[in-house]
Amino acid sequence: MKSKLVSLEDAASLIPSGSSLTIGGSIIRRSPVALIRELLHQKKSGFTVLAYPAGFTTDLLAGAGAVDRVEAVYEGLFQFGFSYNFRRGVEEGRIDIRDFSEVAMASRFRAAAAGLPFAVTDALLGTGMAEHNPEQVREIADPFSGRKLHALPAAESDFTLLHGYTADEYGNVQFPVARDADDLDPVMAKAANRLIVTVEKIVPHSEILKTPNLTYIPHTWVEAIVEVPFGAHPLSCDGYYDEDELHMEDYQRRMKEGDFASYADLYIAKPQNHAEYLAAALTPERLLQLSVR
Amino acid sequence: MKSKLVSLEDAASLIPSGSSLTIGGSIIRRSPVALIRELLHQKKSGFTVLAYPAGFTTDLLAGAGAVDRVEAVYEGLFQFGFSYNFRRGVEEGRIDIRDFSEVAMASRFRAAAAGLPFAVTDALLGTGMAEHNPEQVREIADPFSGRKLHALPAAESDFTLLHGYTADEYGNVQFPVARDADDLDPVMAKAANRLIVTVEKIVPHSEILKTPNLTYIPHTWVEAIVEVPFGAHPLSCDGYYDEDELHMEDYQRRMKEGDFASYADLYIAKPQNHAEYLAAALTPERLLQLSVR
Amino acid sequence: MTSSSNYSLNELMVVAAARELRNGDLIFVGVGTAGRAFTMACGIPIAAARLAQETHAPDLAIYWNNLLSPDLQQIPERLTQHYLTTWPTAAQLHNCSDKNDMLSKGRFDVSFDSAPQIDRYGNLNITAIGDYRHPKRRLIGALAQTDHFAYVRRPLILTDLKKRTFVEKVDFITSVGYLDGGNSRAEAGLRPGGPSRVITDKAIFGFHDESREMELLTVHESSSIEEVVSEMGFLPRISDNVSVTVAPTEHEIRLIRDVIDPRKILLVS
Amino acid sequence: MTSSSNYSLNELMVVAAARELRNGDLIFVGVGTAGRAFTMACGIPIAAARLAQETHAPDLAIYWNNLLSPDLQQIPERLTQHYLTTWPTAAQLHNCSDKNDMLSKGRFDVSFDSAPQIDRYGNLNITAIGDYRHPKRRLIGALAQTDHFAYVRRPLILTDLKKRTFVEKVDFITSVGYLDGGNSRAEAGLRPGGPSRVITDKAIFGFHDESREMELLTVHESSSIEEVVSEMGFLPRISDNVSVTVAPTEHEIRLIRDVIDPRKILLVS
Repeated sequence: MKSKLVSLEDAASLIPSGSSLTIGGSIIRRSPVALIRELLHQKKSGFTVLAYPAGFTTDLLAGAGAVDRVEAVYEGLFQFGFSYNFRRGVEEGRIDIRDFSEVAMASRFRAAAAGLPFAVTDALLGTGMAEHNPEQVREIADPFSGRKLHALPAAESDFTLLHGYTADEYGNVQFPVARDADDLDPVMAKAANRLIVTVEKIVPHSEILKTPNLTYIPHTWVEAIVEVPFGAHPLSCDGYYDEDELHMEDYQRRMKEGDFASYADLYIAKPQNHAEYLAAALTPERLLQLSVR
Repeated sequence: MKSKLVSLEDAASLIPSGSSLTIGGSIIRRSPVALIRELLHQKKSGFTVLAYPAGFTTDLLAGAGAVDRVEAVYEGLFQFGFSYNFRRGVEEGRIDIRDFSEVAMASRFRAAAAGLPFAVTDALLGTGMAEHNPEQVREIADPFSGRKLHALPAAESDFTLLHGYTADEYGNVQFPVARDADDLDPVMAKAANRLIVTVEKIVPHSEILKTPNLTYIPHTWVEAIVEVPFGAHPLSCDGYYDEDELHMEDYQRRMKEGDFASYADLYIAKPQNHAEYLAAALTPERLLQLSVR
Repeated sequence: MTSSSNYSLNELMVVAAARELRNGDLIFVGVGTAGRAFTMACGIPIAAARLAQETHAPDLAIYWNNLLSPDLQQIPERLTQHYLTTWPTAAQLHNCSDKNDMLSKGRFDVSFDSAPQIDRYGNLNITAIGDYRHPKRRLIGALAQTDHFAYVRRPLILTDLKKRTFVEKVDFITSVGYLDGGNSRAEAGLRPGGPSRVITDKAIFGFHDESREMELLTVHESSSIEEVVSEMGFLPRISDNVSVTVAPTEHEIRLIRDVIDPRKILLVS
Repeated sequence: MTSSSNYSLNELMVVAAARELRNGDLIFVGVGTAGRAFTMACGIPIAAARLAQETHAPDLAIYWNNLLSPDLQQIPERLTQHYLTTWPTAAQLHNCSDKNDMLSKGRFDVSFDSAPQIDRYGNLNITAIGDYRHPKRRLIGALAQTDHFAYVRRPLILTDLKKRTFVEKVDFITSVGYLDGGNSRAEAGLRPGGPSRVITDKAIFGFHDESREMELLTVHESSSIEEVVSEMGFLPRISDNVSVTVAPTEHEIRLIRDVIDPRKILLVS
């Protein structure tokens, strides 16, 4: 096995502006936030985002004007309310949004995971999602019964970006036995063409060998692995730390007023690396408060 | 939650002759052998079997002349050689066999799990499986590219029969952290219309609550749950006991000679319950030898 | 069963919802955002499920946030991630694909849905107000609400009665109710189903068996047919025998206040 | 690199197979039944993969029995279930769906396949001899061998050379090689691919770039072109420069005997 360990900066450098990105996690949990911040720090833009429920990462990209198109099932920040940047982007015609239901979007990721060109579903019959997106929602007949369904294109993207728990340097990523599985990370990993995973901690390969059933992303699917402790902050990473409610509320106050600039200055432009971000966003005391290990 | 705990006899009584059965496990691992023996003890027959790799259970049914049709990816007994009863059944025209590749058959179970009428695959293009089974392998075009693929009917069956590790009385079935996952049991469980699960051990519900991530079959999918220690014997149950090589070699010696009758008499007809089967097939010393706990 | 004369509208909605639940039901509870939306999407449904378990439906189970059958006797004190991760539950589905399969395979009996736009035929819009491509107000998308109306046997709509919510025709169909009424749902290829009840803060509606129009069934004690109709953007059918919504019993109210939500985690606003 | 003058045919096949493997390859090893079939399906492939790791391909990994990257330095002493369950490995895929997805997504570089019937165009039959519906001999089915030839980049066929194995046309196409030759594979809708080499106990074959006929490339020291052709049910193309199969080096033989398979678990018969 080959070491795939790289720095956060080098991982972000792999991704050119204009790429399509599948972003994992869910709304305010376990998304690769540090990696998205680094993309913005490197002034990348023009992205297409594919997500299951999109959330904070998509809103950050929208705030920076770095996303042109979103395909997802939801955009919002759960208990913290609306995704203001995304919402403005759509209302002002800057973001091309393609809506899918959960069953429909998951089936698109599963088709990509299986190397199939399209998924079949009857979830979108009669909906506005089918009516307004003839490019991606096509009728298809069951050849056995003649019944009408829809074909949807597989959710293929250039890069898939996930945040995980632990991994070895080869890219074998494991979850803890107690975890929150309310996302599609394992399916997105399987569906990835180029997969970059940030994790809380790199552990020795010998640790991975002890519990191979907990490996949900095997090394052969991974192009780059990055150690980024608190890499999902201000979101939660289940089993590691809770969402940072104070940070999120501060974020929402600024975004509601359309003030992405002040936030970006503090947390994206000024910090030259992840350690500087953590110093800007957290005190040691606060970090310990959020930790649930 | 409702208790779904029943006896092996009552579980088998739910299944009428002529049913289609999805049988889990793989070849010589973790199949619901005790339940299949009980079906034969009750003189049920006329079954259609859907499996991933079929193995010992299908060969038992074939030996008793109780199976009319098999849809699977393989029929054999791994290191113990051919599936003689099944083979004779096909060669003598008594068993209608429908062959599928692993990708194709798994896609059929996944379609059934998703409540879709058919699966899409390009695995069977150009094969004899497509040529000889126009009933189940139909051409379908990708509406986006026009590319030719096949549609296969979802692997729907009347009953799904699985053997597992531990469960509570409600039917929440868990695997151990160290396990062999070389099968489709979780997908078959999801795809089930009526699901009967035998397990090595019934544990208190409070045990299940401790590690909910290990529940691979939740209670809402289950109709009946049965405690059958050594319920996969003479096959292995990973983490519990190894395959019984002596028993399997004796079985194969008899089957090679076409002598199902003597085996059935000893192990199916005479034993009036699972305890009597275990007494006929194992000594306490042998049981301890096979155990790997 | 003495009916209580002292109950909140939220409590009435919990009781009305609980009465729609049957023993053995598997219930899909959605994702709520903050405040009133949380109460509608999560608080009232979870309280109703628990109330039904305590009264007539002991074997009922819920799915919430990828937890299948979380122990409703141990509702966590907060709902941040860590409390969800460690909430005692029978199963943490392995990823959302399992939940989606359960939906499209038809394993759910009831779902709770709410929306900023609902029309005469029970179609919902949670996607966009105004023109979809140039919306006046972009909403949250679709989530599984589309899938609920496609696959769940008896979806329940829970929402406050407001003129801007109850509209003649939704701007965008996120969830297909009875589409254009009559047989149009089946003609569009959808499976049998569609919303069963609309439970609001003022009244409860069903859908007429043939025309599939929304139909006023009961009005809460604190309201009137006139008030109900004045809060709607379309005139619903009025059932021939509209009655007063059955009030919660004292036993139900005691269960809600003392057993189910003593810490006011569910019925927050 | 001194070539060894003392090696078994199995050892020669291991070395020939290892030379087809490249650094970084992911290799699918199939299921063997007992005896010679096990040696062909599992023993030689695993030994070849390990030999390649030890020589020129340190980053190569195998998939076997749902183990992804089992540690080939710790091959278990027996292959009963318990030894497979506890074989140290980087990943135990969560169920076979993961493996199937990896196949159809094209994540495998090499597979090892063997069959009782192989034809001129590299099509395999492991399903039935004679008429499919009334077979003279029912075989084992299909397994993933169909999928290997549909999706793996460089499938390798490993089998002993026998007249009844190498037939003009297989009775049943389990795995599509080059179908009827020329462009027929692509015309049937299959992805690019097809078997790359046929490694036997007497010779090694490739497939002609245009006609896609099986083509004799090298003959083992212990055999001859005449013997090879006499063991085949069809006349293969003979390459203009057929050479002697490169013999194992002493180093390779030492590795196989002392490091890779000292307990004779892999090369059993």
